[in-house]
Amino acid sequence: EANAVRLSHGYGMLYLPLMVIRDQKLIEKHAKAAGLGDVTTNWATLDGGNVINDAMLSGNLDIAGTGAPGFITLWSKANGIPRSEVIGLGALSTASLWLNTNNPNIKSLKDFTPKDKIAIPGIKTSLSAVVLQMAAAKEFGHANYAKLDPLTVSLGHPEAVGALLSGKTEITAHFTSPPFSYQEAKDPRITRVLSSTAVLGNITLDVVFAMKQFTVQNPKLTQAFVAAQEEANAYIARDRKGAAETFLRVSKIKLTQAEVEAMLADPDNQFSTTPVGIMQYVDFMGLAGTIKTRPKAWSELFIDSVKSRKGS
Amino acid sequence: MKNAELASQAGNGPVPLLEIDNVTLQYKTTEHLVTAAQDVSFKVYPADRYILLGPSGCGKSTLLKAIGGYMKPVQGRILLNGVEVREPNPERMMVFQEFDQLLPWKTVRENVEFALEASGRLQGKAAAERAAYYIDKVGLAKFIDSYPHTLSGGMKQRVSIARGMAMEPAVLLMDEPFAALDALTRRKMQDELLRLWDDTRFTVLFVTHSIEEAIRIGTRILLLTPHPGQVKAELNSIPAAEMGSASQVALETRINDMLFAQH
Amino acid sequence: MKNAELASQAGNGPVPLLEIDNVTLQYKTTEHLVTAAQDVSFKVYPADRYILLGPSGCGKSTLLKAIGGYMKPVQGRILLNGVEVREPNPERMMVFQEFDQLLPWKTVRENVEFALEASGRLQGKAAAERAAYYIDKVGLAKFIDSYPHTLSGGMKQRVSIARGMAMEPAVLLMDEPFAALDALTRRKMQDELLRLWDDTRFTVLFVTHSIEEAIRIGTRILLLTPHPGQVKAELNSIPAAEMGSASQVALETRINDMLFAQH
Amino acid sequence: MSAALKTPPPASQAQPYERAEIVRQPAVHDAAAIQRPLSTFENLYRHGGVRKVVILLLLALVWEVYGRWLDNALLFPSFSDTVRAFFAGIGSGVLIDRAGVSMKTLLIGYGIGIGLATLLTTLAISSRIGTDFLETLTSMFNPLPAIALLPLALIWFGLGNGSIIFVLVHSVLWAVALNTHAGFRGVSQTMRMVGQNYGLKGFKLVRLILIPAAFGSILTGLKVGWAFAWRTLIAAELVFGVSSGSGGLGWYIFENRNQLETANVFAGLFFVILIGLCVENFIFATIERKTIRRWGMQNH
Amino acid sequence: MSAALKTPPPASQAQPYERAEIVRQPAVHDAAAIQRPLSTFENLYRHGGVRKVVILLLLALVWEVYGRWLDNALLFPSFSDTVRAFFAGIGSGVLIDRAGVSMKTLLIGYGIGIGLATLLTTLAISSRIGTDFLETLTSMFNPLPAIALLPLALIWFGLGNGSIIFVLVHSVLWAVALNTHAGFRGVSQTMRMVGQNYGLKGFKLVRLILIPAAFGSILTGLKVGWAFAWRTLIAAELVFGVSSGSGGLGWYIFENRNQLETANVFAGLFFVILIGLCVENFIFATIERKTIRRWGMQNH
Ligand SMILES: Nc1ncnc2c1ncn2[C@@H]1O[C@H](COP(=O)(O)OP(=O)(O)OP(=O)(O)O)[C@@H](O)[C@H]1O
Ligand SMILES: Nc1ncnc2c1ncn2[C@@H]1O[C@H](COP(=O)(O)OP(=O)(O)OP(=O)(O)O)[C@@H](O)[C@H]1O
Ligand SMILES: [Mg+2]
Ligand SMILES: [Mg+2]
Repeated sequence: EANAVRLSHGYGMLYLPLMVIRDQKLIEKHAKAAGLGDVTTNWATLDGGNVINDAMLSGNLDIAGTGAPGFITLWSKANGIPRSEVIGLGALSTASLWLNTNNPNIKSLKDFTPKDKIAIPGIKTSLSAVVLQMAAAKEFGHANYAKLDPLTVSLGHPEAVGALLSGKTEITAHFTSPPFSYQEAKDPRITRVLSSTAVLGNITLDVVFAMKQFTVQNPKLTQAFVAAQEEANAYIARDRKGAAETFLRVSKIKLTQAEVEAMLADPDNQFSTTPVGIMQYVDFMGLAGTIKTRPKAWSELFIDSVKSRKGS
Repeated sequence: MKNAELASQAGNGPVPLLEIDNVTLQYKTTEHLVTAAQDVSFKVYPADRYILLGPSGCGKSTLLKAIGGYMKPVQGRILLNGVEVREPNPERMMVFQEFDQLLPWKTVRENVEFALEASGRLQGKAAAERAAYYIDKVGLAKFIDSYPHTLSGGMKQRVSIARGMAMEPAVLLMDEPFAALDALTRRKMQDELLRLWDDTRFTVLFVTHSIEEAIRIGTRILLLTPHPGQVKAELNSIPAAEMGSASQVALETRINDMLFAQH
Repeated sequence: MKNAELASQAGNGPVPLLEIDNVTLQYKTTEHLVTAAQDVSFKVYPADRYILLGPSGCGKSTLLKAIGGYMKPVQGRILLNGVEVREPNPERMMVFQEFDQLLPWKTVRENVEFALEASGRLQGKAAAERAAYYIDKVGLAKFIDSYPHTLSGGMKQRVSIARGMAMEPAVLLMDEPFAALDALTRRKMQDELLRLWDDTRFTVLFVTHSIEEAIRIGTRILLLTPHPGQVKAELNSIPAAEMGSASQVALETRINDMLFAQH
Repeated sequence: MSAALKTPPPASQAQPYERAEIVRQPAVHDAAAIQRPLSTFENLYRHGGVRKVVILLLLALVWEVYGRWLDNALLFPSFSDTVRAFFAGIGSGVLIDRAGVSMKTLLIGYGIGIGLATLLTTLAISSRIGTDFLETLTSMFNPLPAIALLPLALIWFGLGNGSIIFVLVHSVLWAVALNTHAGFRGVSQTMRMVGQNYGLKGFKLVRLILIPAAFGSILTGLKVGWAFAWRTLIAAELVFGVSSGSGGLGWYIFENRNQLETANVFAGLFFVILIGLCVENFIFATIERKTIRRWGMQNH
Repeated sequence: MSAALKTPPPASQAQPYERAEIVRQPAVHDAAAIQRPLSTFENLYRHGGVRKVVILLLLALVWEVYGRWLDNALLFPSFSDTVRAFFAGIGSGVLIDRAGVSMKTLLIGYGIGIGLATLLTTLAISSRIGTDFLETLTSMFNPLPAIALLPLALIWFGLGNGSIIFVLVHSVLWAVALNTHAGFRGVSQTMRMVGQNYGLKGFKLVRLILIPAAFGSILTGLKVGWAFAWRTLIAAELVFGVSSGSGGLGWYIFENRNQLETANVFAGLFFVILIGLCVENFIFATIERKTIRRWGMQNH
């Protein structure tokens, strides 16, 4: 088995378990325990699902966290191409995406007019885009899942926050994740139109995945990673203060300890390896035509050790 | 005051068209300061065919450029009709010494026409006719639609001459215009210039390095010392009728001696 | 076979250094095909001072460029020592007609030194000494460290002459090298060229448009017709001792007549 | 040439060979009829189009072989896959539409960029302070990535075309201005004096003398600007694009990338390449042939 | 000049004024001592540095005023905020570190790009097929955004510096090659013939004749390439991420962007601007002064 493993995590709160793993060198610890000797880890910080896909497919990355819809798309595309097949190692995190607005007239999705613009960070297969479509499907009926698409514009989170708070641009709403959602909510002029958990429940937003080849060739290492993630999740649940410190240290984000702890205290933010609601995405994306190959059950997407969980 | 001045001069003879008054010309390069002409004074009267003669590098081209308005003297003044020369003007048309003075993106015809049109002298058909006339005069009718880069050195110079003459300016400044021409062509060009002068009596300042040409073309000849150029003498030339006679030989010898004597 | 050929020629006299054999030269432009020289044949023998004389645009420069190896004839052959000329070579050093033949990024001294060093003739100190010697000969010692753009037209030409002479090539190709020079400087340059020839007896091909210069400098004179250039005559010049005598005047008149007659 | 070197150095007192004079009566015949014959290969080789097609075929072959060898279609499809996706895109009309949208935006941005560059360089060439101004602006703004302009673009133009054009102008302006200004400065003093002699000044001098005289540099600037405009457009459509069906090629590429339709991504890029080749070989090459080449300002 | 126009057209039989001859004994005195005096303003104005500083101050003022008026520090901080953040960043050493990392990567990419451009243009100038090759490659690849290279970059160089340098080379190479090649082609036939006359060929001819003769164009290419290298670097650092704490300025900007530390983002960009100004005014300007200006190949 390999004695080095390359991983990547993204930027926000959703990646906290990976940050804890990195910070506490949990992979090294569990690999040693599994008798793999000294395993080294290389961490990259990658932004954007596309780059993660490319890095994975080009063999530059072994394990990465990414949004569930992006992972499902990749799985579906690569299914049946042996050298490209990917597999999930488990869920990463659950949180609530908030649709914030600076337009006082907007109270629900129905109130959006053609003059409003909703900023989301990506399109089609990005987490926010899919979740927003799913919410629209709930609100307007399945056939109208794309009803809000003409209003959405793709804009990075930071710019969107600036634009929304300034009120000087045509951006009137922003569909975003913590910490950006919290940051906006601090402003009294901002109201929340929608919280994804309220509409869709606590479904998994981000997952961890790897190339199938990797898990086949490195079964012990894979297990070591899963064990590390379990330990990290346990640590976060056990020591909110320590987790918050880790987050601040690794992400270098400029929030106060108290703010991060408050976010962690939010019951919507959960860290578990058990995938929840994967089939909701699959069904939706299948109907929307985003994916052609559909798994019959969520467990098809994940490694054996996760299959026994009570996922959905 | 200006009028008074002019009047007082008028008492002594005709008013000079061009007055070069104690002019010093310098080039500033990154390394040194080169003085090209020093304390040069002379006067050119209307209808003069004024020759600048002097050894290579003595500042003839520089003087001509200053008169054209392309360069400011560091000392002294250049007056045209009593007014200081400040910038170039089509009334002081220049035939440069360089081969690259034709616009490469225009044919021979267009080069001459463009000069006439851009300077506002003539437009359209009138410009075209005048251009064709002078191009024919310099023997390039066959090459009228050629681009400059397809011409020989002498042919390029002839186009410049045609252009200068076609402008029919009040003052024509010519810097060794015939240098690259063979004996025969050169003689034809000289005759053309004299014929044109006979017609319109413009004023011409003419740089040459050929003593014979100076005598043939000029009415008055300015001799300059070697670098930095200073005025050595201002001589009268001989009438056209006396060309080939003993007086031509005498003048030639005299100029020759003056130039040689400086060494 | 080549040897046999040479031997057979040797029976009839010396072997020609350069053979221009029925050469036609053309330029292809986007618009037309210009014939610059047509069916030109002549032979140059070692130590000849061979003059090309002809009206402006008759193809003198083009012929020289073809001999230099810069242009291929569309017909005929140019042989140097019996071998076809295919490319330029420092042994056939060229002094071009253009003013922009000096490398603007090198000073006068560097321009001459670089020619010597790049062509592998001389290196280091030897090159520096030779360069300084010839620059002094053309009267530019004072300007040895100047960049070309700060020189007058005539000064630039003199640098090119110094460079050409400093190379001391087997064949020196000179295209109107003295055109921009005043009478005095020109005379000095001519003398310098003759003195150098006296020392090393190189072969020189010299384009000029001055009949007097042709007689003074040349041992043999090729007369070309106007455009497109064809051979009109190949004349012998007169010995230096006879310059200024009646035979000079006679030859001058004869050449003059031949050139004029073509019109 | 070794032949020349073989010549024995002439003996110091060698005399020129004395020989008889020759006088000829030049025959007049049609020299224009004389042409050097060329072999078939030479003829083919002489034809620029043939040479370029060969190069393109070779490049396509390399792509195909490498793509197949790599066998990683999700990351890097082969040439044939790309071409197939390209024709499918063309067939369905999507690619044409998208390219149309991009082209329109591009031309507007390119045009404005060139206009501003003309203005700035005219100012620059007319006065010293103008030169300093241009130099300072160029050295400051040219290295700035589009991201730096994003906030201002959002405030001034909002999302969509306005901002894209703003960013496009930023990518075209400086490159064109730099080349144009350098070209102007390289125009010989004599040429400038000739223009002044005709009484031309300011913008007229620039238009009638400096622009044609510096046309080679300007054309290079236009080429570089054109290429950078494309690069920027594709990137900018991702950032500023509006997610309705109205996007351009950049949006098409981005959409397909998100859906991992890699062959379509490369089909989009392939279209960009094709447009680049066409513009170079039909537009720029023609301009070059009709101007600087014809004027003898470009050799070879 | 109206004065000239006032001259009455000379009467057709006007005779030149007959006057006495003059013969002088030229005095020799030191003409170099003669200098045209300049006013203080003229003296200040003549100094390029002074003019540029004035322009910079004005630009800073505009930024400050607009920033304050906009009053939207999250989107567009004022000049003073930016400068404060800049000095804080410098003080803490972070900015210097990050700039150091970027600069190193940049110089490597820039160097390789220039090297490849030299190679390609040398090939291009030596043969027709080389010219076609360069033209084809340039028109194909120059318009391609970095995204098109990403898959290949990842396959060949993996995550990190290798790929960034690859993308940098792509942004430098074509612009430099285009300018250099155009410069080479603009070298006069005479200059080329002079080089050939010395027996120079191939790379020697390029190095000793064509490069100096085309130096103006080459310098422009280097300037454009330099600027685009910066743009690309900043963008590429975002895409390729960092494997450890070793990111450059692009990463610094990205991090701070995510943290909504807009002043820091602009401090990073401000550093890019400063570097641009320094490189232009100290490096490129010096090169220009010591080469093309000195050689009379650049006017004004
Ligand atoms: N652009 C320039 N920069 C610096 N010095 C220059 C420049 N042009 C000319 N000079 C210097 O000025 C002096 C006079 O030059 P000018 O061109 O006026 O001479 P000239 O009399 O026309 O000579 P020629 O007969 O050779 O053309 C020379 O010493 C020359 O070196
Ligand atoms: N680059 C070129 N392209 C096309 N035609 C040219 C080119 N150079 C010269 N010609 C033509 O070739 C002919 C001969 O030119 P060449 O330069 O050889 O004349 P020349 O005898 O040297 O004249 P001059 O004494 O005026 O220098 C001319 O008709 C000219 O128009
Ligand atoms: Mg002169
Ligand atoms: Mg010639």
